[in-house]
Amino acid sequence: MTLALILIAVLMLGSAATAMLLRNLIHSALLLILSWAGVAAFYLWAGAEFVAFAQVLVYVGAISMVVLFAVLLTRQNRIVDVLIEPATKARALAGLFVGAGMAALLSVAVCYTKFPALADAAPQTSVKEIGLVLMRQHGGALLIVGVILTVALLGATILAATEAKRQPEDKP
Amino acid sequence: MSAVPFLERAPIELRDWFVQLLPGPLQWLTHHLITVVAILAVFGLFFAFTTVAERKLLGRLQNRLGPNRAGVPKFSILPWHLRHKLWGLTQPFADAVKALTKEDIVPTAADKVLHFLAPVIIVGFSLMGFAVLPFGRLLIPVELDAALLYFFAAGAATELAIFMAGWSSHNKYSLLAAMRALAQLISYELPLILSVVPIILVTGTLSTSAIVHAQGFWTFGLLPHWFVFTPWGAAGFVIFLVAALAESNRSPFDLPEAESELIAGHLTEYSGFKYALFFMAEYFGLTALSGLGVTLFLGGWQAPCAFLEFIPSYLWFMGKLVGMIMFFIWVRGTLLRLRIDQLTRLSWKFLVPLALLNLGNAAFWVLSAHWAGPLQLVRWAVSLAVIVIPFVVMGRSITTGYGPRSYRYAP
Amino acid sequence: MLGTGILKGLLVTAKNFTGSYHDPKRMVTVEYPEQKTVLPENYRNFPFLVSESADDPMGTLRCVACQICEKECPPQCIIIEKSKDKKPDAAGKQQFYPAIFSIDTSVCMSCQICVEVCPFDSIKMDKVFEIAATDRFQDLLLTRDRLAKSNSYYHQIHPEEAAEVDGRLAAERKIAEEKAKAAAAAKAAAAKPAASVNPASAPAAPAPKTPPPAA
Amino acid sequence: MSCSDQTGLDAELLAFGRQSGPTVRAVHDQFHGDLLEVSMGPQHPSTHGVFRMVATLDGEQIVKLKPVFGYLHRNHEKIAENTTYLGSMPYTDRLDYLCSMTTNWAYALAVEKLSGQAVPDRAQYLRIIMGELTRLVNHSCLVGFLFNDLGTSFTPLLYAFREREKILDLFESLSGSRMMCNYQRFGGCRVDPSPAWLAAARALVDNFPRFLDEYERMLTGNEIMLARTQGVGRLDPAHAVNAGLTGPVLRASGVDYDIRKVDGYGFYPRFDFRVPLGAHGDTYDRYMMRILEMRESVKILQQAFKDLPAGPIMDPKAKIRGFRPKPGEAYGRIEGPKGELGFYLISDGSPNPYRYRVRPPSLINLTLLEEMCLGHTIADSVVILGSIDIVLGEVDR
Repeated sequence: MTLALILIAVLMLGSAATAMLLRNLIHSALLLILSWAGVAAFYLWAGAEFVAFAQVLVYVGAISMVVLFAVLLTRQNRIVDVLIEPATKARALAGLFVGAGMAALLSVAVCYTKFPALADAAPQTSVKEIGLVLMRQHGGALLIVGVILTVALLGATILAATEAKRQPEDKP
Repeated sequence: MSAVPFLERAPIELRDWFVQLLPGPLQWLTHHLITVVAILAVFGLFFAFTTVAERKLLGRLQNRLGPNRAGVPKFSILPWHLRHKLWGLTQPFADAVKALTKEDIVPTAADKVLHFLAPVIIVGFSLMGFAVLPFGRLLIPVELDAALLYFFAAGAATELAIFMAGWSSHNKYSLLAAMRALAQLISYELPLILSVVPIILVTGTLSTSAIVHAQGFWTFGLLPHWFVFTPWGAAGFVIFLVAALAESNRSPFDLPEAESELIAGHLTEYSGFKYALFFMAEYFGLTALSGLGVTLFLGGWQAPCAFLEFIPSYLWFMGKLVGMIMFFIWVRGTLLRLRIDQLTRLSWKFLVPLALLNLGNAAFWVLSAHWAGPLQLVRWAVSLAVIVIPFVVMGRSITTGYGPRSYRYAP
Repeated sequence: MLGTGILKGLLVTAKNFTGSYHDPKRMVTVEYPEQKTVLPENYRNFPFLVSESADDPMGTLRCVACQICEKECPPQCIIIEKSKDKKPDAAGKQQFYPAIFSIDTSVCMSCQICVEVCPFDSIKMDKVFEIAATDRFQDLLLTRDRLAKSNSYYHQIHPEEAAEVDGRLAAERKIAEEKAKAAAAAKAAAAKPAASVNPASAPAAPAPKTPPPAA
Repeated sequence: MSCSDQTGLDAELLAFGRQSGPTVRAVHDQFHGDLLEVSMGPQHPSTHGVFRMVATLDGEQIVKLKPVFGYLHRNHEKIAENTTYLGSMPYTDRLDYLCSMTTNWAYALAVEKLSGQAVPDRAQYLRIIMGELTRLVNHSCLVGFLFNDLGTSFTPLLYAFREREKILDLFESLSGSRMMCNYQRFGGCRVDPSPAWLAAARALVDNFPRFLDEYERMLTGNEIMLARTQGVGRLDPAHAVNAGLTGPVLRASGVDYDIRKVDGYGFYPRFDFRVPLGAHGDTYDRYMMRILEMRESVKILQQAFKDLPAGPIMDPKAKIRGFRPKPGEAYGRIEGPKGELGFYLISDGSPNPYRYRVRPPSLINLTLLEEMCLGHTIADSVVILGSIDIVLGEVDR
């Protein structure tokens, strides 16, 4: 089974890396989506079906659309991509320094957290239990997330509506 | 296992007999491989004959015969007269050969990688939807606890593929069509999922086979307990049908490939086998969605009456599936196409509020389950009112300004 | 109520669907190669030349190459060349005949104006519509031998019209004969007094020349 | 639309807005970016023949629309100057190839006015019968094509064609050809219909309303149809009159102008029929005009069959060949299914007309296409074009 684990990890990291390096924005956005699918594969491998399907539904289904629309609408129809200034020595040093700092922070976090001992089998939880736990212990958090989403939705519609008002098209 | 009639057990026993023939490690693999091959074969043929059924049914709707000319190749063993009169049943194979042999043109300015990847993704994901549908009492490919969530997750990537097709064709029409397709799919994902939530609320589980079992009983042996016969179930079924039509880009909502405006929408730059793949994906998506509709609302493989139980369950499932596909074809033969802004307005201003109301209605239905005798009538009445009144009121508000007109004549 | 219009529409198509199985009015397809629709009597496609006898269509053409149809044809698709010598026609009169008479069917729009203007009823409209050709120039330019068809064929495709045309032609021929007999009798009467003056010098009288029928 | 930089673009947009043609809303907004120019046609599945619309789109909405036609120009009027009067008659079938009988009638009317030719009663009645049958053919065709543009998969079109084919079979058994009838002559008609033909025609006309009822039940109340056509392509009566529009498109805007009532040509004053008028002038009204006009035509046909007089169908003095009208000019016009179809002839005494001019209703109804389509989406522009009912043979001549 560890072979499958390594394969998924390689797929995920590979697609994330190439997403960073490619010049074509659309290609890199799609590779980013591929890496999200990798995360979902991890959940499945770990036996958490509910979370894996939620991840695919939310990320590959919806957020990928948001990313692609963002890439499409903000580009000023320039065929050529964003211009990057020549790499001077000072910029390279600064980049190296920030990279090293981030790497140190992450490795510290990974090393010092105490992972619980490997349980003999993946915990078999049914969807009903997840639902009950969500509603009982984390009911508050769920409601807050709901409120945030509705506010975001209303904001988007008001933005779009005002734009339509300024340009009244045909009435039925 | 033996209590179940023979026909019911036949496919399972065949598979088990074949699996235990093989050595140990291979058994798990062949077990699932057989299921996958069975699904591909059955629904591959089902797709082939749906295309013929669609053309023949549309033909009959339009007072003409459908295709009946595709004969059998000369060297076949069929006697002469049979070869001629085949009612067009070999039409799909003729179409398949045509699709395979047609040249596959890729425009030079197109984005080759995405152009090739789009059909692959769309067929892959629309096929994955079949994994959780319970075809028969014992015939369920994968027993998943979160089956419904899996189904909608599998359906989510079709938007991605349509966008890739539209964007990579590097053609004005495809771009417009890709935008339209996305707007349509996203705005109809919500009513589709919201129309399914009351079922989960009532049955308390996401697994499709449990839902079908919940619809298993009959009052006086005649009236089945399918969810479509409850007020909130009927409303949910109507919303589900409308949303399924929109999700699979069919008739009143086939905007992306609106011939009269955008030639073939995001499929303009596809030809040959890739076009056939898109075509196949659309039908697989349609079959999967109507399979889900049958499972949730029409009692999956349950027989309509108690004494009809002897007929194997998978035949009931297939019958209902064919019935629903015939309904979709019938709607395609009749209705006009909606404009993109009307389409989205219908979804956000009409279907989503109704679906939310239906959710409340299902909650009321569950809470009032224990009411005694005459109160049951009150329960039905209230449940119906909660759906019908807003439907009429909102229906009137959405059609303000439209209506039949009377005409005067010159003096 | 929203949706009633759509339901009514669905009912109409359903009625058409069920009707297509039993109601002939709702199943209009004719499977062409096997079942053929019968063409109405007045149907017209490209013209053809009427000839008196079936066994020698080329020899007994009714057409006298008066070239009226060539002048009147709107797209000018008829090509006629008058013959040098003459040939007796049905009534025994010496008439020209068309040495070359060809119709370019790629230009002809089958408007049957040539039939209307032809004083001799020698060109009529055919009913053959399955005329596929491989070569655009030779095959579509119908020469005289492919155009000539017998009067019996004409009766076969346009029965009423042919009967009416034959009736009219027979009547005309009868009038022509009476006029010819009257003229012959008048000439004979005029010739008798001359004959009594010089019976010996009159050579054997040639066959009486009948005046040409009224144009 | 070259990609100039931001400020250049605004200037260009404003200049663009002030160009000639109806006022274009000055579309100037940071959010809009470039306008997308889409050319629909001439090979486009729904432009009724070789017709091209160059639409400039802002997102889905049309900002500017330029119709381009002329792809089917066959030089009809110049050819007519070199052919005899009778020779041009078969060419008039090819003008509006959906209604050849009415075009023949208009041409025959003009020549009769030029040469003062009389027409016997039976021929006048036959002309009215053929004219109204052609109106049924044309309107049922149009309604079928309109629904095809609206997006149904051919069902209403095939129902309409089922009825149209019955009428075309009648034309074929009478004049010899389904669409290229070449039936009228100067001074009467060419073929006298047999009693069997008249009985068949009467039976067809009597159950034609059943088809209309089926159509109305299926589509007129359809909510999607109402939503797609009501309020779309609104045409203001004053503009329509100024642009010289005629026919159902004009009457849909409420202007009462039907040449059958205005001129009273042929024997129309003897028939009692009504002229329907619309109130909103949008695509739905234009569709209903055709349906109501079909019902009126059925009434006219029933009256015509009832009192069809006996007698000759051709004026005895009419000459087939060597027809030389005296020098002068004449303009004969009729109420064709698409509008006022007129023929203007100048004769100089020779067998060929000196000048031969056709007033094509399709072309003139097309001039206001841009004004109707402004502000609507592409899907609407196709429907509006369909509701105007143009036939490219008549537009390009």
